[in-house]
Amino acid sequence: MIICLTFLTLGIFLALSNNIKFLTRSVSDDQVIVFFLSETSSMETVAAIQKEMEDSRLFSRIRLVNREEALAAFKTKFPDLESVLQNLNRNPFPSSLEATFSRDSLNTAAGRDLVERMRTREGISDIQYNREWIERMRTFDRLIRAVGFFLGGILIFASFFIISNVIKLNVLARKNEIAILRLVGATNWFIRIPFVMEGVFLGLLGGVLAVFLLWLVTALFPLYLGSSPGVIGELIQFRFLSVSQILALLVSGSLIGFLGSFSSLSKFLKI
Amino acid sequence: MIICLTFLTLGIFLALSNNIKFLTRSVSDDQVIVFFLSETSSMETVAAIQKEMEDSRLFSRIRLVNREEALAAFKTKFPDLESVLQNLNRNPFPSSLEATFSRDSLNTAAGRDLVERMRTREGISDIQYNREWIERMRTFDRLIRAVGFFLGGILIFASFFIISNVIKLNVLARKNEIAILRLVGATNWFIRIPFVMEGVFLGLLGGVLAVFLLWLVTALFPLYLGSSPGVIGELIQFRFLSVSQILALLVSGSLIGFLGSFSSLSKFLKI
Amino acid sequence: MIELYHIWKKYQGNDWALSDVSFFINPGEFTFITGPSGSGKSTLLKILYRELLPTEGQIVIDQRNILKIPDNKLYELRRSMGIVFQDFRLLFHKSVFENVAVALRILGMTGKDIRTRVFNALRMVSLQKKMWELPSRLSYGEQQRVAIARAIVNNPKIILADEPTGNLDIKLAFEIMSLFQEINEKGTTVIICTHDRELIRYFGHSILFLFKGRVLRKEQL
Amino acid sequence: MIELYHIWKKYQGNDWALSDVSFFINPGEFTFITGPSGSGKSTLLKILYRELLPTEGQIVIDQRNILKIPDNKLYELRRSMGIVFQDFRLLFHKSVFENVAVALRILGMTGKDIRTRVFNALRMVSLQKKMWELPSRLSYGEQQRVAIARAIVNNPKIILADEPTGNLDIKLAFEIMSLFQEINEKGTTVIICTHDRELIRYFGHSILFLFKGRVLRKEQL
Ligand SMILES: Nc1ncnc2c1ncn2[C@@H]1O[C@H](COP(=O)(O)OP(=O)(O)OP(=O)(O)O)[C@@H](O)[C@H]1O
Ligand SMILES: Nc1ncnc2c1ncn2[C@@H]1O[C@H](COP(=O)(O)OP(=O)(O)OP(=O)(O)O)[C@@H](O)[C@H]1O
Ligand SMILES: [Mg+2]
Ligand SMILES: [Mg+2]
Repeated sequence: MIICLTFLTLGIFLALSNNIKFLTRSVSDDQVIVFFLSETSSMETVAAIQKEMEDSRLFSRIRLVNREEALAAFKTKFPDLESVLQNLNRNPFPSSLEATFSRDSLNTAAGRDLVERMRTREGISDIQYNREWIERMRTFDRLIRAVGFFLGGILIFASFFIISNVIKLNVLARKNEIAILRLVGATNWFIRIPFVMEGVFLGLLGGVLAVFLLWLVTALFPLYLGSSPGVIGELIQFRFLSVSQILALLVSGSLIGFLGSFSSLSKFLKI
Repeated sequence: MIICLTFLTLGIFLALSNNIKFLTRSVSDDQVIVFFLSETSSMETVAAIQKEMEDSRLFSRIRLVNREEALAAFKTKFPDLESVLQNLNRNPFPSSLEATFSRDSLNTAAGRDLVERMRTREGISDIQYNREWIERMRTFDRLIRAVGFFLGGILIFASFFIISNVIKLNVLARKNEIAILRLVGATNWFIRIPFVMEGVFLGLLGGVLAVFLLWLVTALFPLYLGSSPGVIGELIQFRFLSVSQILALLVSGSLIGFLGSFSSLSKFLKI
Repeated sequence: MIELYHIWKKYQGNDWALSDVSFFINPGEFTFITGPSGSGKSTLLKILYRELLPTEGQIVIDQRNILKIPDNKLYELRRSMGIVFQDFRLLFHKSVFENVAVALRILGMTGKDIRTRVFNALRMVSLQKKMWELPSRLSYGEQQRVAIARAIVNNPKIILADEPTGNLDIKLAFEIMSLFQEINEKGTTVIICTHDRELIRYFGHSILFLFKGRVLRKEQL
Repeated sequence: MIELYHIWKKYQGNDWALSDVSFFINPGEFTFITGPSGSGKSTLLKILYRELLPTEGQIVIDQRNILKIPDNKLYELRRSMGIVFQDFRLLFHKSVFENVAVALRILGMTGKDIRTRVFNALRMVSLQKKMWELPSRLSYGEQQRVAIARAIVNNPKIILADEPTGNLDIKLAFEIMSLFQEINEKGTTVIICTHDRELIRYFGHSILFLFKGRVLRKEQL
């Protein structure tokens, strides 16, 4: 029972970290940096800049947005300001290169270097990226990681603790039996094997039960959240574990059972 | 040990829920709705609208933003578009009433009614509020609550389970002793009292340890997060428990110890 | 006065451990119960102090039908008895002193009283030297004597002893038996299960022979 | 050949439980160890099968200094011995059959062999009827006989029995002793701790008297 609980918590942690990972990933996917091009720059300069950016391999997507597109985008984004634009005699928006940072380069030194280099580059009038947003995401990311590590650490610690304790209790409960077997002339392995097998079995059982319960939870969770699609709703939908994670959970269950019983035994049996 | 762990998890859950509550609160504080006033509306109309909104008691703050303020705000918000504005012969921004929803009225029917009523009201040209943002927040809120309840439920369940188990093991380990005491002529209370006292003591000890560890964690956590102030960093800073929560934790520790040992005993001692 | 009427006892799925056992024991009597291994001696004693309920039959002790005592009043019955269990049933985490003292503590007795009485009881079984040892650090015979000391320490009206000298040498056994006899002479009813013929020959006043759960005969010497 | 040289044993903080015990037991001998309660009989046996280490002294069994056997080879020594413990040490969650069979299972023996040998051993102690019971459902004397059956089932070279008849009636005690004698006549060394003078008088070949941890005298009849 306790072991099952352990693996349930482990599984929940895994599933949560899955979701958090997914969430951070999709959030960092949105990290777009806009390089406004000066109006005078020629097509070649633009192509050169684009090439340089592509070569840096820091971006997953680079898109040239010309002046008309920029205007249209502004109009849809701020419909209230359409009257303002109508009063203009010309399109005030410069064309730009919209680049999306690839997943891992978001906060690297190379990324920041490139941005700084670009700032002074000929042909680029301005660089706009949501510094504050990125700052926030970085903090948030850090926080989530911290909470994740923290909870994860506690839970893994708890699992080991509980499992080793269960097996210790088991061994202690059978202390007499073990002593008798030794006095009757059993080898250490004769005594150990049933315990080890029991440990592995219990660990495995705990893992299986945990996976089942997790599956139940993830299946029932959307029902509870109910009718709230929305972007975030979709991002944070409770994802189930992948097959390899399930296997890992089961294997680690057996492994923890094995190691736990083994360490308890080696502590108790002395040899 | 196990009991301490239990209360530690309980304490962590409490602290987390504290923080989550605080976070949702501060997020909903930001829910601002902007009523753009038509240019032709007189001061009286504006005053009437403002009064009506105040009377509804749905908003915690209502502020009149005149055209110049709106322009200035726009300029600071979108410095890149200053050139666009300079090309205009007049200030394109209407004056507006910025109202902040009070904490609890955010998603009530009354709130939505008022907004709908205002939409057709004379003197108001347009209403702008971040529908999507509110939608998201609602989903997020729901999600956090769900996770909170879910984790909380599991942990409380786990606590009860572990405690009752510990005491059960304790009682079983002393099964012989209890049987002997009964055979020697002890009353049930003579047998029960040490167990109950032990349960209460253990529960209390667990609570004290948990509070201490939690305090340690909350004291160390900012050090880990390090130098990331930012808005979110400040919002999600790890808050410690309030005094009443600490007391509640300790009292509930003793109580759980008491109830746990009591129920275990009543199961075991039969009378 | 202990009266047994037609006691039958069957453990689940077994033969009768006791069949139709009836006898009376007068107050102040010194009775031996004897019989081969597995004949039901311990079962009979267990029924007397109500660790077990008989399948059939009635037991009256001092005008009181002990089978009708509710579970939460059982302690009254047990307090009137001093019991030496065949497997001793000592508290293994408590010292010898505490093991004997517990019979007084449950009566709510306090510090000094306990000390003198426990000390006296331990002296009677020649164990005063081992007072502060744990039972696990005693020899088997010494453990048995702790059990005896606990049974006599609170001056019970009835003493039930199951094989109290099985692990004692003959000299000590005689000493313990003399002790029981002494206590008996002060008016305590004593019932002892044993298979030691020598002891019975020497101390036996009234002897109950059990065989396969039946009373073979009762001798009054 | 069992040789003890100047064995001293002290439990922490106590008097000497054994002082300067030396003796030899020839292969095939039938030896009684006797002495009052607490004289060190069990301690001596425990040292022989190395549950305890002596404080001083050496023990040689069949040319082998058993104090030098490393812990992970101890099972070899124990397998050559059949031991009846004073407190039986039965596996309380296993049936009587399994309790006896375990002495064979540890040797890696298989199904049918085990069954016949266990059945024979149980018949020798008149317990074949209770083969499938749990020890907790047996009388004390029956448990003792299970312990005896386990000790003899794998035809050990040495049998050590600590008070093996303490809970048996005299008839069964004689039967068990005759059994040990029979086994002894096939060449097994038998060492029995007991305080039962009748048994010693009847079966004693060689007797070791212990008193307060000292060998009082050794008689060879
Ligand atoms: N808990 C039990 N469950 C089932 N059968 C039992 C139980 N206790 C005793 N028996 C059986 O009842 C019979 C009588 O047992 P009891 O313990 O009364 O014998 P005894 O006379 O005390 O023997 P001994 O001298 O060996 O202690 C035996 O056959 C025994 O196997
Ligand atoms: N584990 C122990 N720790 C401390 N002292 C012990 C321990 N076991 C035995 N003793 C002491 O050592 C002495 C000898 O004990 P032992 O068990 O060898 O006696 P014995 O001859 O077997 O007696 P009995 O006939 O009562 O079984 C006793 O005084 C006893 O109190
Ligand atoms: Mg008995
Ligand atoms: Mg002994």
